[in-house]
Amino acid sequence: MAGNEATAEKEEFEPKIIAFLCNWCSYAAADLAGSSRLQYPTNIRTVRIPCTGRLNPLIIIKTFKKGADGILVSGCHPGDCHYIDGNYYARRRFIMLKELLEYAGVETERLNFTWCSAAEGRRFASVVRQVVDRVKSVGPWEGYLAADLLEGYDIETGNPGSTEPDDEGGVIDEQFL
Amino acid sequence: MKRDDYIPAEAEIIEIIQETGSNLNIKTFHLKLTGDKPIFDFKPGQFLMLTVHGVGEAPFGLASSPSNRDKIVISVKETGRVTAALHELTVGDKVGLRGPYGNSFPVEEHKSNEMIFISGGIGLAPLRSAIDYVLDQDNRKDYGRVQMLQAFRSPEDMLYDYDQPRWEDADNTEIKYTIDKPCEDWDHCVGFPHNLIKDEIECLTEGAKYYVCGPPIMIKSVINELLELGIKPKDIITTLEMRMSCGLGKCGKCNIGHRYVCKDGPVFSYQELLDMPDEF
Amino acid sequence: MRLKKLNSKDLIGLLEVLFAEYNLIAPFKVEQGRLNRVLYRFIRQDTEIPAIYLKELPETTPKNFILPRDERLDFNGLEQADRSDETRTRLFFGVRSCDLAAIELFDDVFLDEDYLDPFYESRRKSNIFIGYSNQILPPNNFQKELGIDYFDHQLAPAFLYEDLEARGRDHYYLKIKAGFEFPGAVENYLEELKTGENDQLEALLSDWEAKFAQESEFEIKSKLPFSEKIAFNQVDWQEPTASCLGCGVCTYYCPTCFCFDFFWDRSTKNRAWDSCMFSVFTEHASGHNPREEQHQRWRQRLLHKFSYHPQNYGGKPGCVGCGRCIYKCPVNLDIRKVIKAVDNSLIEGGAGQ
Amino acid sequence: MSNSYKEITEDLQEMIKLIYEEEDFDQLLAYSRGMYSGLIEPLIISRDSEIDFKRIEFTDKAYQMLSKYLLKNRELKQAVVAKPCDTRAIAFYVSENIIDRDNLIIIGINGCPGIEGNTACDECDTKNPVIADYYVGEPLPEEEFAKDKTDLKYLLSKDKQATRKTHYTKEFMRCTQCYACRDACPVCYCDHCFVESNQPVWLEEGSGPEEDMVFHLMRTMHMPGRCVNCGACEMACPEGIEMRSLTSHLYHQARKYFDYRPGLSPDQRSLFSDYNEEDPEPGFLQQEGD
Repeated sequence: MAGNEATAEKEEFEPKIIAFLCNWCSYAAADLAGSSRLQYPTNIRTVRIPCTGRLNPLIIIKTFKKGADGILVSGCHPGDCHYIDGNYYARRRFIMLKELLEYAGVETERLNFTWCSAAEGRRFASVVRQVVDRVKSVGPWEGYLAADLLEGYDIETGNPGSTEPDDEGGVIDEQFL
Repeated sequence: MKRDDYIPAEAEIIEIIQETGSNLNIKTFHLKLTGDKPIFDFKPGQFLMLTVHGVGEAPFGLASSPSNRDKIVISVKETGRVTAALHELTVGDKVGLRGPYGNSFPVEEHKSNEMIFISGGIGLAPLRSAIDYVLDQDNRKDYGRVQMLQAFRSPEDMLYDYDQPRWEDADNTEIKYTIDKPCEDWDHCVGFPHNLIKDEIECLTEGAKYYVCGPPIMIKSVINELLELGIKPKDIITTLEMRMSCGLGKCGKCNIGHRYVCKDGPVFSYQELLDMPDEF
Repeated sequence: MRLKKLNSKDLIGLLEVLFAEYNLIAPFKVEQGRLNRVLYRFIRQDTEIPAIYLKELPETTPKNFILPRDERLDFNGLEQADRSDETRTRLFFGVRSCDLAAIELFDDVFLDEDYLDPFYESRRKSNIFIGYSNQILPPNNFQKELGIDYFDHQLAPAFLYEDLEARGRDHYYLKIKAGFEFPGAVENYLEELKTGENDQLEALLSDWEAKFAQESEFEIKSKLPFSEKIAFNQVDWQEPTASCLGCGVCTYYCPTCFCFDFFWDRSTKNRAWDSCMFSVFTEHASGHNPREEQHQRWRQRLLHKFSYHPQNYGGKPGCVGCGRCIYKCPVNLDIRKVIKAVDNSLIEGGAGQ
Repeated sequence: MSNSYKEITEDLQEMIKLIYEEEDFDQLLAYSRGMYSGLIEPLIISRDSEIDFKRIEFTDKAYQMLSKYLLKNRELKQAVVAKPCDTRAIAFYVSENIIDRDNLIIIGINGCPGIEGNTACDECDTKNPVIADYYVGEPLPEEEFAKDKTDLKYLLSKDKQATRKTHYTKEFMRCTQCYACRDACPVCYCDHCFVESNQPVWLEEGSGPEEDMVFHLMRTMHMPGRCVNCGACEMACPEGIEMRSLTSHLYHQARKYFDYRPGLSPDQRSLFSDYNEEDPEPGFLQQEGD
């Protein structure tokens, strides 16, 4: 019984995905997908950035903290960047950011990078579908921390009451329920 | 015994006046406590802590005279997070208000003296409370001549132009305005206040009190100039601006030596400042 | 004043009775990351009592419970707390005399009549502190120099002394001051002292004190409060504090540091610890900062404890000499080295005597 | 054969006596024992105040990174005792034009015996100074950094993601955001740190546990191509939080993807201020079927 209840819950789960699109290529591709009536899921909320090179990785870390279920970053193909090498610099940062977040416990399906030129409206639509499915497969965002451990957190003394094996949890602070 | 001193009372913005042009954004806010609660009584030179809900809290000098019972007036320059959020608010928005805090200008004690007010930019706001108190009809006769030297960066950075006519034709009162750099159709003085005191203000070394407020460097340079003109340290009064959180001398941010600017100040005579360490 | 003796088993029995009666808080040795630390903890069930660890000075102090690191200023929550009296009194077991002196300092600051802090008051009023001492002087302790008695403090109605070398019933002495009663059931764990044994404890404490005297050769010659003028003008603050990184750990672990800041979590106003060692502590929105350099912040921290606080609070020192700031500091910067630098200048400046 | 602390201490005392005679400089950075506490602390002493060479020491507790203090007075000519990881940080400063090489007299410690309790020393890949003017101790053969060493050595590599998430939750719940890790780190040298910026607000005030995690993630994101894997962050943490695995992981991934290790030479370009057309794109969404 629990099985399909979980999938039912997944069915209704409509992930909130923030898409950082580079103004010269991917934003235009999204525009093209729209003007040529291509159907693609409506989960993405677009943020226009001048170039992927302008996207500070801290913004992505904060976007997850603010509750995004998934993030898509799309820019011009390497070599076509309007600013010559913005995407080259961005690429190294994104590789490192993806490694960091995956290592710290954020599922890899949540953070997606790709290149999409202004003419690839169709490809953009399929990328969005792909990202929505990937994020749906890992469920809603529950925060960077393992929520079950937070019960024991005792804000008063700052001692993590419940992390001791024989401890069931310190003073529960309603601030965090 | 004050118990609820950290929790602000609810106040409402009833009027906003855009004082200056956009590059140096200063607005004056008129506030009154919601539910028509009476305004707390205060003395000129005291300050209040204003909370912008969900953003933060900051100290602002009271710019209105205590005899004005129906509203509280503060002037705010947009510099940090709280002031920027405050500048976004519109008439009718609610803010938190607590106070009054600090000591006050020694206006009672300085009765029967000449009063000289030297201000730099937003430093005019706290002085305005003392100016309006002195020029109030039933106080005016207690004081001698009033001279004012108000320095601004440029003509469109001037504050309280709606008060200037009232100040100008108050009896036995002269006002001089100055800006940093000359610009066309400006016929008042030009230059920094400390260079103009000698010839714009008639300085008496007896029976005259000097109220100085502005950016820290301006306060220091004007005080040095006054001392050179023979003014005694006890006759020079200034009000200091420090970073504050509690306003009650507990949170440890605003101290100069062992004295707290929020509790033992913000108004100090230069005599007191002399035996305080140079840490402001 | 009554003196009792008890062995370890009796102590556990005594604690079980206290656990039934009060909200018991005691120090535990906990393994966290690569550190073995002694921290105060609420005791949730009596099976934890044997794990109580009193031997070493705890890293945290009752300050974490009375002036917590993070506190929601929930004023109406306070109203209910005042009215409902079922919140059990809290009993801190095993508090050192230097930490008790720190709590007394907080009371001076937060319970002064004209600005009574309601939040501090509600956390402070229903607390009992049972003191503790043994013959090991905590590392880097210099509380003697600030006139704090090793073995007693007036905030503690009862004091426990542990003689680590003695066995059986001579292991623990419990001094219960007049006017304080333990719950009745405690009596059967306490053995009444036979006649002539009272001075046995006195003798023990005095040779502990003699031992401590040789161990700490640090000495403050000038009387408190240090003169602000000389400290500001004649002391080279740069050289002794050059290795400070400005991380503020010393103020987080200092039992007497109480500077705080407000912050907003959505619309509720909160209070959290702040530190004068942080660069933004006194930074104005305009960017002007009266204390730009780290040595100026060190000057503030040291003089607040040794000059400003004594001037504002009747000569009482703002530091209790517990030594935590020394071994918790990532670069082990020793506050005694800086005190010495100021002390020497004061003596040269003639204001020392 | 690694040098004993005693040998290094004696060599250092001799070397510094020599330098006092031969070189002129404004300030010396070394280690010595606290007058009262007996604990190892950085000794920062100006050239003209008298110095007792016997007090200079190097022990297994000397984890503080003296290279960090070079930044505090860059215009002075400074002599610094440098562990190999210190020299990498110094090489990084010079490569980023933060400090002028001629202002430095570097006394490198060869064959560093490591710091007690510092997990970074277990996976140390620079036993000898990268740049130095004077050397103490016998150099150790540099262990060629085997490929598998990158995956095995650092802490939580093989565990499942869920265990790492639990580990970091437990660790960062203790974080009081005192920023000792940032302040101890030799390659954290910004004038205005993102932590203290309030326009924009990167870190909401208040120390809820999730905000602590966000702080550590953001701090770690500054580290690729800078972190020299010295472990000072973890050693400085008053709460004993294990957070070095985050930066260490990125250190090893930078080796894997770009064969890049920071601070190897003074004229090296930093990782993020350079690129290569053929950089790999692991995990990027490629074409349709990806």
